[in-house]
Amino acid sequence: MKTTIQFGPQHPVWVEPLRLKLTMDGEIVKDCELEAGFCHRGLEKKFEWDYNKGAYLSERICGICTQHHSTCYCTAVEGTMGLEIPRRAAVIRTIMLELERLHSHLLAIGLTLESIGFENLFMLCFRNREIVLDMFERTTGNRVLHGINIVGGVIRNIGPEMAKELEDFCDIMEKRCLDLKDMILKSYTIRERMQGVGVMSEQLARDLCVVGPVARGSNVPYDIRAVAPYVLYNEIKVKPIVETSGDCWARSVVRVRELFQSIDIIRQCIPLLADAGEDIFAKSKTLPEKEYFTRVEAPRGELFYYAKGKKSKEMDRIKVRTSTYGNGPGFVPLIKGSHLADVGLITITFDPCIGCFDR
Amino acid sequence: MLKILANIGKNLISKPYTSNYPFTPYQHFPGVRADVTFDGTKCILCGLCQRSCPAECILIHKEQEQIEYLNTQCIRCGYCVRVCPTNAISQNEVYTKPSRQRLTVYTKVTNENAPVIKKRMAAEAAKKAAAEKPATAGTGPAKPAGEKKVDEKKTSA
Amino acid sequence: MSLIELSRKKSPWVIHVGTGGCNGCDLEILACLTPRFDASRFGVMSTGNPKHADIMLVVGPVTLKYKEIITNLYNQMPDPKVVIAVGTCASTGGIYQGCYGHCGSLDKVVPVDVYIPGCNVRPEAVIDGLVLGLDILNEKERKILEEKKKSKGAA
Amino acid sequence: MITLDDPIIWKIAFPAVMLILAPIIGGLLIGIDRKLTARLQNRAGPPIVQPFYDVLKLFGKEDKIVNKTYLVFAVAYLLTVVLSTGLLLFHYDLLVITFMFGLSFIFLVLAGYSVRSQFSYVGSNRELLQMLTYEPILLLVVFLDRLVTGSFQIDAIWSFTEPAKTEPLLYTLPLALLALFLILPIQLRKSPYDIAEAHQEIAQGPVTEYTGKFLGLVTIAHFYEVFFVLWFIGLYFVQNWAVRIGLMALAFLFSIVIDNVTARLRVDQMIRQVYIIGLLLIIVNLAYILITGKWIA
Repeated sequence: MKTTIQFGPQHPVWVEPLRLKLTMDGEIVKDCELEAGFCHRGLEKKFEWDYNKGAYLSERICGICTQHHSTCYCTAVEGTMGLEIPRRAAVIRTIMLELERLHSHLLAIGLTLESIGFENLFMLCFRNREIVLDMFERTTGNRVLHGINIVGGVIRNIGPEMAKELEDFCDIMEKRCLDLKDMILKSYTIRERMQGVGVMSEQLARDLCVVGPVARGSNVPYDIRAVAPYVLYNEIKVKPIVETSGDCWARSVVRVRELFQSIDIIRQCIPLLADAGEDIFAKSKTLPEKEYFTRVEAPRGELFYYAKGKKSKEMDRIKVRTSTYGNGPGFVPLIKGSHLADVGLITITFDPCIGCFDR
Repeated sequence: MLKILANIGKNLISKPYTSNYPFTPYQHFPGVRADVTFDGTKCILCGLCQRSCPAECILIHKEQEQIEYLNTQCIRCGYCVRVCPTNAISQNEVYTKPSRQRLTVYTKVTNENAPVIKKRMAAEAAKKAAAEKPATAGTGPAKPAGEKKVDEKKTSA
Repeated sequence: MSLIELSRKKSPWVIHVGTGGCNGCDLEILACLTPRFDASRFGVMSTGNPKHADIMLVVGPVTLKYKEIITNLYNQMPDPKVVIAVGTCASTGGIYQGCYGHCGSLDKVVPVDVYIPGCNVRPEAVIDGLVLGLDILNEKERKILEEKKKSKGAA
Repeated sequence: MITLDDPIIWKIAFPAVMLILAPIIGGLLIGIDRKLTARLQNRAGPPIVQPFYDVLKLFGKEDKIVNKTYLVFAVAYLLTVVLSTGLLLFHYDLLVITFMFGLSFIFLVLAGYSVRSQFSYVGSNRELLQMLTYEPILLLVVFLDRLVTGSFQIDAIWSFTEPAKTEPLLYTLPLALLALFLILPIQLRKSPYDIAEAHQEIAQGPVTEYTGKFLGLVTIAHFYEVFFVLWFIGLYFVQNWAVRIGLMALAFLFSIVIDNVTARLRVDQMIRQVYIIGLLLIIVNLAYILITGKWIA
């Protein structure tokens, strides 16, 4: 019996709209067609306004990698006017970036587990995530959309007390993540479901130019933090975490292992706060006029911003290439030939962020 | 598998992590960004916040000397707080409760140092002085006319 | 209050629709269902199925492509139903004012009963909004019954 | 004067009362299940009477009628489940009860096929596969019961071999009971074998299109199912009420804990696991009763 299943745009497994048109043969998917654009708001056009407001708009492209979007945008605009941000601001930005990677990866792992019906660990992931969100609320004043990055620096300082709290947070988080790692890696049913499912070979990964944990799960050591260091990653060396098997399991394990990497980077950043000067904001004397681009390693992979000024407060052009946009074509070949039960799992291990995807 | 078993055992014994929210009051950390309030005694009606707001949720009515703040449209970014030259805008720490209609908050500006108000008061004073000079009967019709003007603007807005 | 009205207040099943926001509010709705703010204390259950749902939580400005789907979902929900606009974007459009890709607020597409302001909304606000929506459920049912009576009387 | 020892009490009055109480007990059990699951996940969870609120609410909702066949199957599903529960309580033929219970699943599957929803189709397909998985095991277990007691009648469980000797089934068929525990998650629709109603994959499976009262009927049928499955397990120790209830509670707790420590498996994995482990258990048990000579032709 051949049937066509419309997977989405409103589907329980995704919180965001995306449509997969699946042609089925029994339980096996014969053909798959990806339809996006349900989230298209036209933000790149909207960016042609006051560059200060743009920082807030760039945050709202995607709520999960807020900090990465706004950092990338601010760095690009700062580049167009040749502005150097104070060191303290750079340290604070790096801490926030890594905190965000923690919360995003916990979310991705949790949703992956939920898509295979493991409610208990899903709840545990979200419980751990609440601790990160609390930390965000203390440091930035909001749980998800932080709004501390502006062109020229940040608006909230991390004082010595907060630094102490961050250290405590790192200890608690590491212990909790270790527990989580044990539970995930040693569970029989999770391995049964994920190993050997949705295998993306290294060649395919290179051909499709996938980025982020998806590429690293397929043995492509591509991490912008190591390849083209930005803010503080010149000093803090990052070694890309790579898994070789390329299946759903590998992609999830990369995320689990990156949790510890992020905690480690935060730990390295905290002492740097004490040495950095008190300035967190540098006022620019010029207006954006040149062209500039930046790349940032978002939780989902490479994030690219191109900015062009026209010697006025308004920007001429901002181009955004998000990580999910690079990964999007990747899941279509994997879904072909898989079970219907695995469709949700495969897409979720790509950690699709449709808000980024469609902009 | 054993680790998960141990974990669920621990969960069963320990108290639930759930906060008892509607029954216990809302608790927040200091410095949480919620909606903003305007201080009418400090505002000088310069309009910087209106121009800088990314969500276009602040409308300054200079003639009526009041600020219209669309609470439901505000994105709580805090940019207006930063640009305000007189610190008339402050950010609350308690979130706005949900409602069945969209919320709009009007704030009347009473700051006498605001240029617009200064101008008006000067004009009024001049008018008053002008009215008092020729005859005492002239003061009657002058004031209602001014008020009517404001009313017209309100209805049109 | 009859038993059915009581149970209607005690068991709201929600459908969560993300239309085109930044999914910050989506995350907070998920946070509502998970241990910290466990909304299942009030009987809230997330169904991905409009036919089983009482309350529709809509997140984000309604994009042009999604407009039709929202109306479809709304029509598929059995009465009494409540629509909650979660967050600034769904209520008014928020920061996306004037973008060409969306049709502004949710109330241009389907009637909205509760507005939850906030960008992004706090989970506490979502819980408050749900509690507010529960009263409306019974109100709406009474209205529907009255209309039915009227139409019967007229016939 | 009717005393407590009167057979009328135990043959007619008690089963009748239990049949009326069955949905209430089943609903409460599901409520306890939801509360306990929530606690295992470190959250507060809904009140225990939540399933009743849900059902009552569903009866106050509008019915969106897709087609009439679909509705007939919902009623048929409920009736067959009630009938099989009644037959079990009134000590009828075990084989008939098993098939009647299977029939209720068939009605659910037909309901899924009777609407034009892809999710219902897939859900029904999976429901059928699940039936194919657990039904042979269940039938073999019933067959083992027959081998030990000498008759398919439930009354024979009390007094098999000879009237004086009443040995619990548990002593002769421990592995068959384990096999029943293995298919318990399928019947109670719990992880790891809850594939037919995997809402992350196919919405609610066969019941996707039901609304209002008819979803309420399906839910009530599920209450009966829970009661039926646990009562069936209780047959393995009928001699002592305390042990019998303990056995049911054990099965119930087992299903909850397993639900919380496993992910959902795929259809092919489920069939492989259940067949291999279930058949192995049954064969070993069969060998045991054959060797010890505890069987009656």
